[in-house]
Amino acid sequence: MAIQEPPAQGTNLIGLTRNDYKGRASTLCKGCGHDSISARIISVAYDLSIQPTQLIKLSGIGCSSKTPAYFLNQSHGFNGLHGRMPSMATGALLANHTLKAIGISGDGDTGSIGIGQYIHMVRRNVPVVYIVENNGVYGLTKGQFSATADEGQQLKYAGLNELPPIDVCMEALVADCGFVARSFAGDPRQVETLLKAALSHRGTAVLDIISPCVSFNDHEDSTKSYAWGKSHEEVVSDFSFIPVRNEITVDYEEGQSADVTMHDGAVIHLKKLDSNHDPRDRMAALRLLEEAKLKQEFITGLIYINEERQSLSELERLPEAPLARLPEDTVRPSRDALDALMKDLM
Amino acid sequence: MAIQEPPAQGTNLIGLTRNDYKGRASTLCKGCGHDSISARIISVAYDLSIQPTQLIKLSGIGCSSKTPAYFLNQSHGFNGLHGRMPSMATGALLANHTLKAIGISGDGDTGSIGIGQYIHMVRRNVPVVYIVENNGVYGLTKGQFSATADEGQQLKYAGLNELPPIDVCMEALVADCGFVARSFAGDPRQVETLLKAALSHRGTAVLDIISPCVSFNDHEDSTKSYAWGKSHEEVVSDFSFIPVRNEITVDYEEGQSADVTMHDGAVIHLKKLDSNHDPRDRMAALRLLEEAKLKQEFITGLIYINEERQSLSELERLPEAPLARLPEDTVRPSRDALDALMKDLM
Amino acid sequence: MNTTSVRSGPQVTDIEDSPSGVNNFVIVAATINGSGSQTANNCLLRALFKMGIPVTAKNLFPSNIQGLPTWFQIRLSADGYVGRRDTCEVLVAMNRSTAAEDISKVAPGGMVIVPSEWKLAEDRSDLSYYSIPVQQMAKDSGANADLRPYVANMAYVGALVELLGIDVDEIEAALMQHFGGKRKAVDLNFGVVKAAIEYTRANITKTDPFKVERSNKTAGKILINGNEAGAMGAVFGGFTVAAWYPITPSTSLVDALGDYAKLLRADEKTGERTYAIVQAEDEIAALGMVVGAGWAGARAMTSTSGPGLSLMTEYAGYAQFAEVPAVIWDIQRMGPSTGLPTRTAQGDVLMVYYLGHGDTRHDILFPANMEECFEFGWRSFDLAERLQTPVFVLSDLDLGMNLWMSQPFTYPDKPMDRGKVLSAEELAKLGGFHRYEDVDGDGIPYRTIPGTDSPLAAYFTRGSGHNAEAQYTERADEWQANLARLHKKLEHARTLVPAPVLDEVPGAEVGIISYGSNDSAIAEARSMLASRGIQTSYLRLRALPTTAEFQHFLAKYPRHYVVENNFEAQMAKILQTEAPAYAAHLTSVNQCDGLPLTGRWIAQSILEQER
Amino acid sequence: MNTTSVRSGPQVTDIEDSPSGVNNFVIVAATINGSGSQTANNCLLRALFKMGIPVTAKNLFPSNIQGLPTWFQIRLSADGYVGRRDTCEVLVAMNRSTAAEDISKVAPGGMVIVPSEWKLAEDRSDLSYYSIPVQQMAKDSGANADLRPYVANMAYVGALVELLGIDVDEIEAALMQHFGGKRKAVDLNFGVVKAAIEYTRANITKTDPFKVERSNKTAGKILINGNEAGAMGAVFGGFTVAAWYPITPSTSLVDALGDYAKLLRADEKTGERTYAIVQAEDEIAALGMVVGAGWAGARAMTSTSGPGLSLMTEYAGYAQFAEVPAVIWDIQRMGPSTGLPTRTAQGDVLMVYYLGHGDTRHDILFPANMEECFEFGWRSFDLAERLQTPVFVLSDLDLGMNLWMSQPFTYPDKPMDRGKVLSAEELAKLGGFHRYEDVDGDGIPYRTIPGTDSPLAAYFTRGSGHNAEAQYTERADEWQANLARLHKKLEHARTLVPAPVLDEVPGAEVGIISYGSNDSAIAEARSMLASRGIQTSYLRLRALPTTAEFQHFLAKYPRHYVVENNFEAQMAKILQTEAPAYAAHLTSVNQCDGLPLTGRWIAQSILEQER
Ligand SMILES: Cc1ncc(C[n+]2csc(CCOP(=O)(O)OP(=O)(O)O)c2C)c(N)n1
Ligand SMILES: Cc1ncc(C[n+]2csc(CCOP(=O)(O)OP(=O)(O)O)c2C)c(N)n1
Ligand code: SF4
Ligand code: SF4
Ligand SMILES: [Mg+2]
Ligand SMILES: [Mg+2]
Repeated sequence: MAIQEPPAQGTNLIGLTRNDYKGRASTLCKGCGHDSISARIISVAYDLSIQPTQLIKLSGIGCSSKTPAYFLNQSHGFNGLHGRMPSMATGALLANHTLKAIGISGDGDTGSIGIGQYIHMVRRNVPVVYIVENNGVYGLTKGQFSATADEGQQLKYAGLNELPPIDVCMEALVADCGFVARSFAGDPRQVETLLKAALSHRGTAVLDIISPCVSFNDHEDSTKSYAWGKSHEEVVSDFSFIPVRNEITVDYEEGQSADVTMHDGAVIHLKKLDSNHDPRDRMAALRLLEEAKLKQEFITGLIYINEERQSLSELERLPEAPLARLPEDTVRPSRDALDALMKDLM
Repeated sequence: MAIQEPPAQGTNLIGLTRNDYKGRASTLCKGCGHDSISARIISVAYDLSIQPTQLIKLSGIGCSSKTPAYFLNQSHGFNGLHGRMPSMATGALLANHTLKAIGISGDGDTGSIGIGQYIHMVRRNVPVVYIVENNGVYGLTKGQFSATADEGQQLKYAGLNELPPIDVCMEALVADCGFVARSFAGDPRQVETLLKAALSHRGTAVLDIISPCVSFNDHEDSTKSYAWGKSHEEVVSDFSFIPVRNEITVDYEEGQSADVTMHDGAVIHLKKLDSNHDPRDRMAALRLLEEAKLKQEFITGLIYINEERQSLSELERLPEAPLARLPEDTVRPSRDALDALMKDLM
Repeated sequence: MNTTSVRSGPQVTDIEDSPSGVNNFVIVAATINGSGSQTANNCLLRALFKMGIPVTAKNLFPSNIQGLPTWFQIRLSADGYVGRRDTCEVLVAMNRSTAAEDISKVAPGGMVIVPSEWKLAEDRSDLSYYSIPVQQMAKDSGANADLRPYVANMAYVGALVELLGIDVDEIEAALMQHFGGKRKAVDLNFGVVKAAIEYTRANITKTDPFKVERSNKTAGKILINGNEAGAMGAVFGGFTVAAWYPITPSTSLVDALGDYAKLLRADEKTGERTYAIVQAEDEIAALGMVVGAGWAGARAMTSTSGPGLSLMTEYAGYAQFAEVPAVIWDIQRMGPSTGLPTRTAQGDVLMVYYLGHGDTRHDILFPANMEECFEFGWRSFDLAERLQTPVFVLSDLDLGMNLWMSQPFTYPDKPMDRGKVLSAEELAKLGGFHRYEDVDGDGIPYRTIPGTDSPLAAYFTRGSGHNAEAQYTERADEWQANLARLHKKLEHARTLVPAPVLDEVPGAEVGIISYGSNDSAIAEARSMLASRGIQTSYLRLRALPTTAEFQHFLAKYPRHYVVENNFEAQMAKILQTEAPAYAAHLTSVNQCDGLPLTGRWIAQSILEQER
Repeated sequence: MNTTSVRSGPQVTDIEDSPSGVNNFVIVAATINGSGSQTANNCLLRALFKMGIPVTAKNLFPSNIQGLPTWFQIRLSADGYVGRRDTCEVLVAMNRSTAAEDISKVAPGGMVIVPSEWKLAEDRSDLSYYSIPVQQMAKDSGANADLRPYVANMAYVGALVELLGIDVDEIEAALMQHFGGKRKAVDLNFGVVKAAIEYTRANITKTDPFKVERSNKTAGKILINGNEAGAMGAVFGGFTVAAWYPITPSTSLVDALGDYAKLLRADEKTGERTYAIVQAEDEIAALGMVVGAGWAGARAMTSTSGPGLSLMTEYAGYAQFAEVPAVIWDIQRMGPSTGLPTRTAQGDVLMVYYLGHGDTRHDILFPANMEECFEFGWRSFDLAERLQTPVFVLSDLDLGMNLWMSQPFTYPDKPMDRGKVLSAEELAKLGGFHRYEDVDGDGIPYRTIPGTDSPLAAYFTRGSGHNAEAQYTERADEWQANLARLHKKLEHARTLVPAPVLDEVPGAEVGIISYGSNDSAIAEARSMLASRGIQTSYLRLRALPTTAEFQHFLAKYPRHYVVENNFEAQMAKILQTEAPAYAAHLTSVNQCDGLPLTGRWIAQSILEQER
């Protein structure tokens, strides 16, 4: 891959070991897709030399939402309420917009109870990498269908799903999300690449990761299952990511490609496997998702990117220093100011 | 228009007068777009000889949501909670799927607080004509921006809106709505035609009606204002509606046209002003809305129609008689049934 | 350490709770969840029940799907006490990560079954250790590799059969029922049971006093959990619409509702159903659907737990004020907040009573056993429609998800009461109606159902100020009149809700007041107290608001103990406001550690006050 | 009829409330909302205030935007009483649809100003009728047609100036202030005032006794409403994040917050702000944002009313349990449900105290006047951060949206208290910390702010069971220990929240207990009672939980009256549980008709009990 490898002696650019990025032991089921995603987050944070104290982990409720306890022990974590993580993420990032933020949600958490907060978070362009660990079921409550479950899917416990799925990528797109990507938990390389790109994005970056539930949703006929994933996955675009602090330019495979410059100057170098897709083309992205839905397929890769929208902290005209750390003399007006107000009211 | 005119003596096919369809006196501001929509509903219900006792009126909270009190006095009305009408509509129509239902909401009620319930109602295909009286502001709370307000819009009270609008038609479309239309409160003919079509639709019919707020949102630079509407409105398709009970086939203007057969056999005969738009083409509908959004335009007419999806009552395999009216011997199992269960548990 | 464990309540020493060796002890199977021990445990329980021995089970499981500690506790009680006991005489230690702590808690003289494969140091000399080659037996069973951990559980069943003297035929019968008669599955599992019996017989010498004997104390009884009982009640109550959102421990109520309804209320051929059950997108929507359905004439219900209840606040207040019938089950779990989703509590009482802003108050039912879960399952609809209001049924995880013995349920003793609903014919006769008028002086107005074929039927429902004609009003007098009528209705409810159950003892000087799942522990506590010379009378509330019986009971005794399973002494607080004159006579006996209260703890707590 | 109207409270006859003719009567301007009468009314009020006459105003407006009845009530009180009075001596009848009822309520001997254009039958001989050609004057003003209804209101201002003897220069000054010195607007309006003065002088003979005289009783005072005062307090409290959702009557608090913050906390040149105010998509999100911001170290707040509060239930419980600071203003309006959005009440007390499922309890502040709205505006942040918990500020529509006289506000008397926050340096020194450990014995743990540059800073926040190290746990002992610590914190809060305000009178035999906006009416009631020989002592609660002073006060008097503006006697219920020994000594004096309580009604109610 096209990023600078961490120094050989087992520490990264800021002197931390891979261990410093670990979390507590997972209590998820063996083989759960969510655990692979945690592993990817650990890897990427290490590789990118992210300062864990300057990152926050946020989640809702669900098996997926438990995972922030299983990575980045040195980062503050907030395991909130079911479906309501987007709002608390919004608040946290208003309080301190200098932090990086990873939000972990499930398909029930985002698509069912949380769809409203999700859409409004995207609309506000809250600077968070928002990962949907999408298995089409409610794992933690034992296997009911979520709103992203395939139409016509049959599960032992839940029966037949007769409702059409909500596509969280499509929802993000129509709510003007500037970074919409999808991947598959069983494809570590792609997940890591997309994660790195997402972490450089200025506003909301949505990463919908198909993450099979081995306990309740791993039937051959579900688009969210491993078996299905491996055989049906259709990689749309692959790309490499070059963080700016890394001055080495690496040779990269030839072929059709498109460059996208990230807000921090980083460049992602797209390699289109499907030469028809340009991730800067909204209409193309809409079409792609719409067609994939009809075919009950999922598209992986960077579906859409647009760096133009201002993030919430920019819209709010926040100062450089985080609001949470402003000193008293900055946030409490003077005695004179109060006196002047009182005069006006007399 | 291509529908049978009610008998001359001032009663319709079921012997009711126009007066029988009226409501109480409106308490909205003079000139409010919402009042025009109420007038259209009264007209259409009269014209279609709808039995008012077999129709229910539902709403959330807002100026718009007050309007069910101002039409169809002989229909039961339910003025619910802010943003939560879709769920109560779902329940009411499960209880009695033989009723027609008109839901009235506002853009704040639907687009802000209610977007989640709205999407899930559409997804379930609850059989309701869902009207969004869309003025881009919160009328009742005095003029804050709603989620459908134009980006860059400036209002005296609310200041500058820097967030992109949520398009309730687009949201309906991606949630698999089978009837998506938009109109303008100041265009009575189109509103009535679309309303008639919507009332024949089997599942959720979304009708987004731009309805200017004369008190808080009638600035020249808002897409939701009268002035703006009249000059910028772009009529995409016009169509006539033929209820099946009307056997007369009326001559209708020549020109490019597309027929859509409604679930009850009624045919709407589309007249495309923009010959590129086929309302049965989802991709075209998506493109239309996407392009309109970029141009800060609104498209009026029938944007999308699809009669294939089963409505919620069909999915739930409900009997012909409404659940609400099933007799005791149908809904309370026998003594023997209980005994048998007890045996199994011993 | 992320270990999940269960500790006993406060250390009590005054009241001893020593079990005898026969039909009177507690078996705890400590396993790992997701490993399939549920089958083994339920078969054990059922076999003991079929042997006529009074049993009760508490399943302590983690809020996770696989890999964390689980304890299944079976209490055998010759005297028929079915409350939790916090001792353990027979431990099946199948979870290595908790074994040390589990063993440390076994009562002196108890027995421990452990897998031979662990090579455990048997360092408590007061216990009998029996080791069984669990994994080897699973391997020998012929099950393929992924099924082995599952059948391994049968090994401890076999060991217990041999060591306690359980009737092996009852185990086979239980397996037959469990697997719906699928012989192959039964054979596989029963094979392991038999192998374990043989192994035990051949290799183990019993050194403990515990055993079981056939009895006749469960004859004619059923074994069921409260969520199933409640669901069955709702089906016999003629529910027509249910909307819900998954949440532990309430999910299984709706699951059972679906099962029973499919069995009894669906047309086998056409698939047509006389009901609809909808999984909503969240609890706001679930209650919204229920309120919409109730308004439109359905018998509509939902079931939820704490977090869901919080989300229902706004619609609950709406329904009470707009007078829409609804039934809301709250299967209480440990809070505040997400709390412990798989632990029990009675922590929602205060909240539910006042659920809603601006002067809202509700009617609540408190089932205490399986029969009442069933009964309130149907009766709640009669009350909700009669009173035109949401009726809450407050159950809890202990009632809802644990298996309890019960008398078979009684068929509803009266036809469905649909309340004051006017038909088109009645409207024609009356010449119209006023939706919110107090015609009968009981505060309950008349309503019509949408779709009623009469131009006089319609009215307008709203959560804002309305007068007797259901018209919007901001007049102070009309507002007050409407609230006063609602208040009268709440008072009238006192005469309609189930009266408390009383057990008054001659010579008693102390009253015990409680509700819900504490009932069984209280029965035991009272006998413990009686044996120390403290006679108690007992009032078990079955509803809020309180009824006249409650006031009478208060007057009879100088001291009352309000027993409950929460931290805030919630019912005691409500009772203080219901009877301020006696507020100072009420002492709270409350605790809240996620586990059902024990008789011993209750007895001990009262004893400390009384001497 | 869809008419909106306001009736007086219960008919009381024992206590007379006869105003004198000078500086001591009530003016009611009955108009139609959306017609711009607010300018006229506020100018009148301000002019009287500037004349040194104690005034207070109650604006009774409908929940609609245009076309419905509105009443603006100005009370002049030489004695300085600022509670509502339910009489009307001077009526400006500008709304034809309510005129008959409005006139019927004028006190005998009162005056009525009506538009000449109505040609009204003057059928009450005990009143003085003055008719003014309001529409003609508006026409003559030269205003263009759509502005005429607006300037027409100035005609009654002019008539009142002449009839009551208001200083016309103060009217002009008030107009100048209102229009920010825009001369053209002032001239247009003032022209009508002058024309009306002239018309009145020329055509009307005054036959009533009411007039005003310059006084010095408002010197140094300010005129403000509680929402502005609270917002100002928050700005001086250093709020950094506010998230909200529009709802009457709380919206204007956030509007004012935006205005003051922009003035005092934004860089004029760069536009950079030391705060963020976000309009959320609903109240769930609003509180979610506040909790997220509070967790991340901001001083975060929201403001809402009943329906919004209901939606905040789940996050409120979370924040209390996970110990996240937050400030939540509840500007109470009439409920249940949507209720009457533009009418006042104190109906959320019980609900807020227990807001959340499963044993949640909160800290609440009750401001009673403008100074306290300001003070609690900043102090609530100190408390929230000190206690690491949500702090609710319960105001109401009467305080929040009506104009009140007040002493100027006092600058915060101490630096901001950010509570127990550990820095990277402190962490290094300590070698780490346990998020939920009770280090100091007050139940309050230490926290760190995300972004703290130390590998020891991180912890994991959750609403599920956690131990002192903030790790997930299902252990009964750890659960109990954590709840016990939270309970200790709630007890500790009793020593930190503002103590009640006491006014004890020698020889008093009766205690009055109240809170919030009732204060002014109680002052008046007490003097009415004193004049009948009933001396009362008064305790005004400023917070929940109660403090030691409350218990002392209870012990001192045999009877206590708990005065409040709700139907359920909510505070009385809470107090009964806070002091069960005195539960029977508390009598509720409560009502709830959407209007602020009057001194007369309170005095009358107590009088009825006391004799
Ligand atoms: C308000 C509320 N309702 C219900 C629940 C119960 N609940 C916990 S997790 C969950 C579903 C989680 O599904 P998903 O987000 O898809 O996560 P997964 O477990 O599949 O990773 C539900 C319904 C809750 N915690 N809170
Ligand atoms: C839970 C809740 N929050 C806030 C409000 C206050 N509120 C009443 S109407 C309204 C906005 C209505 O806007 P919209 O739906 O666009 O209707 P309009 O008045 O513009 O027709 C709000 C926020 C409420 N009634 N309930
Ligand atoms: S239940 Fe499914 S989603 Fe949950 S931990 Fe197990 S495999 Fe993962
Ligand atoms: S405020 Fe606006 S939306 Fe409301 S009634 Fe007036 S014009 Fe209509
Ligand atoms: Mg899931
Ligand atoms: Mg609107």
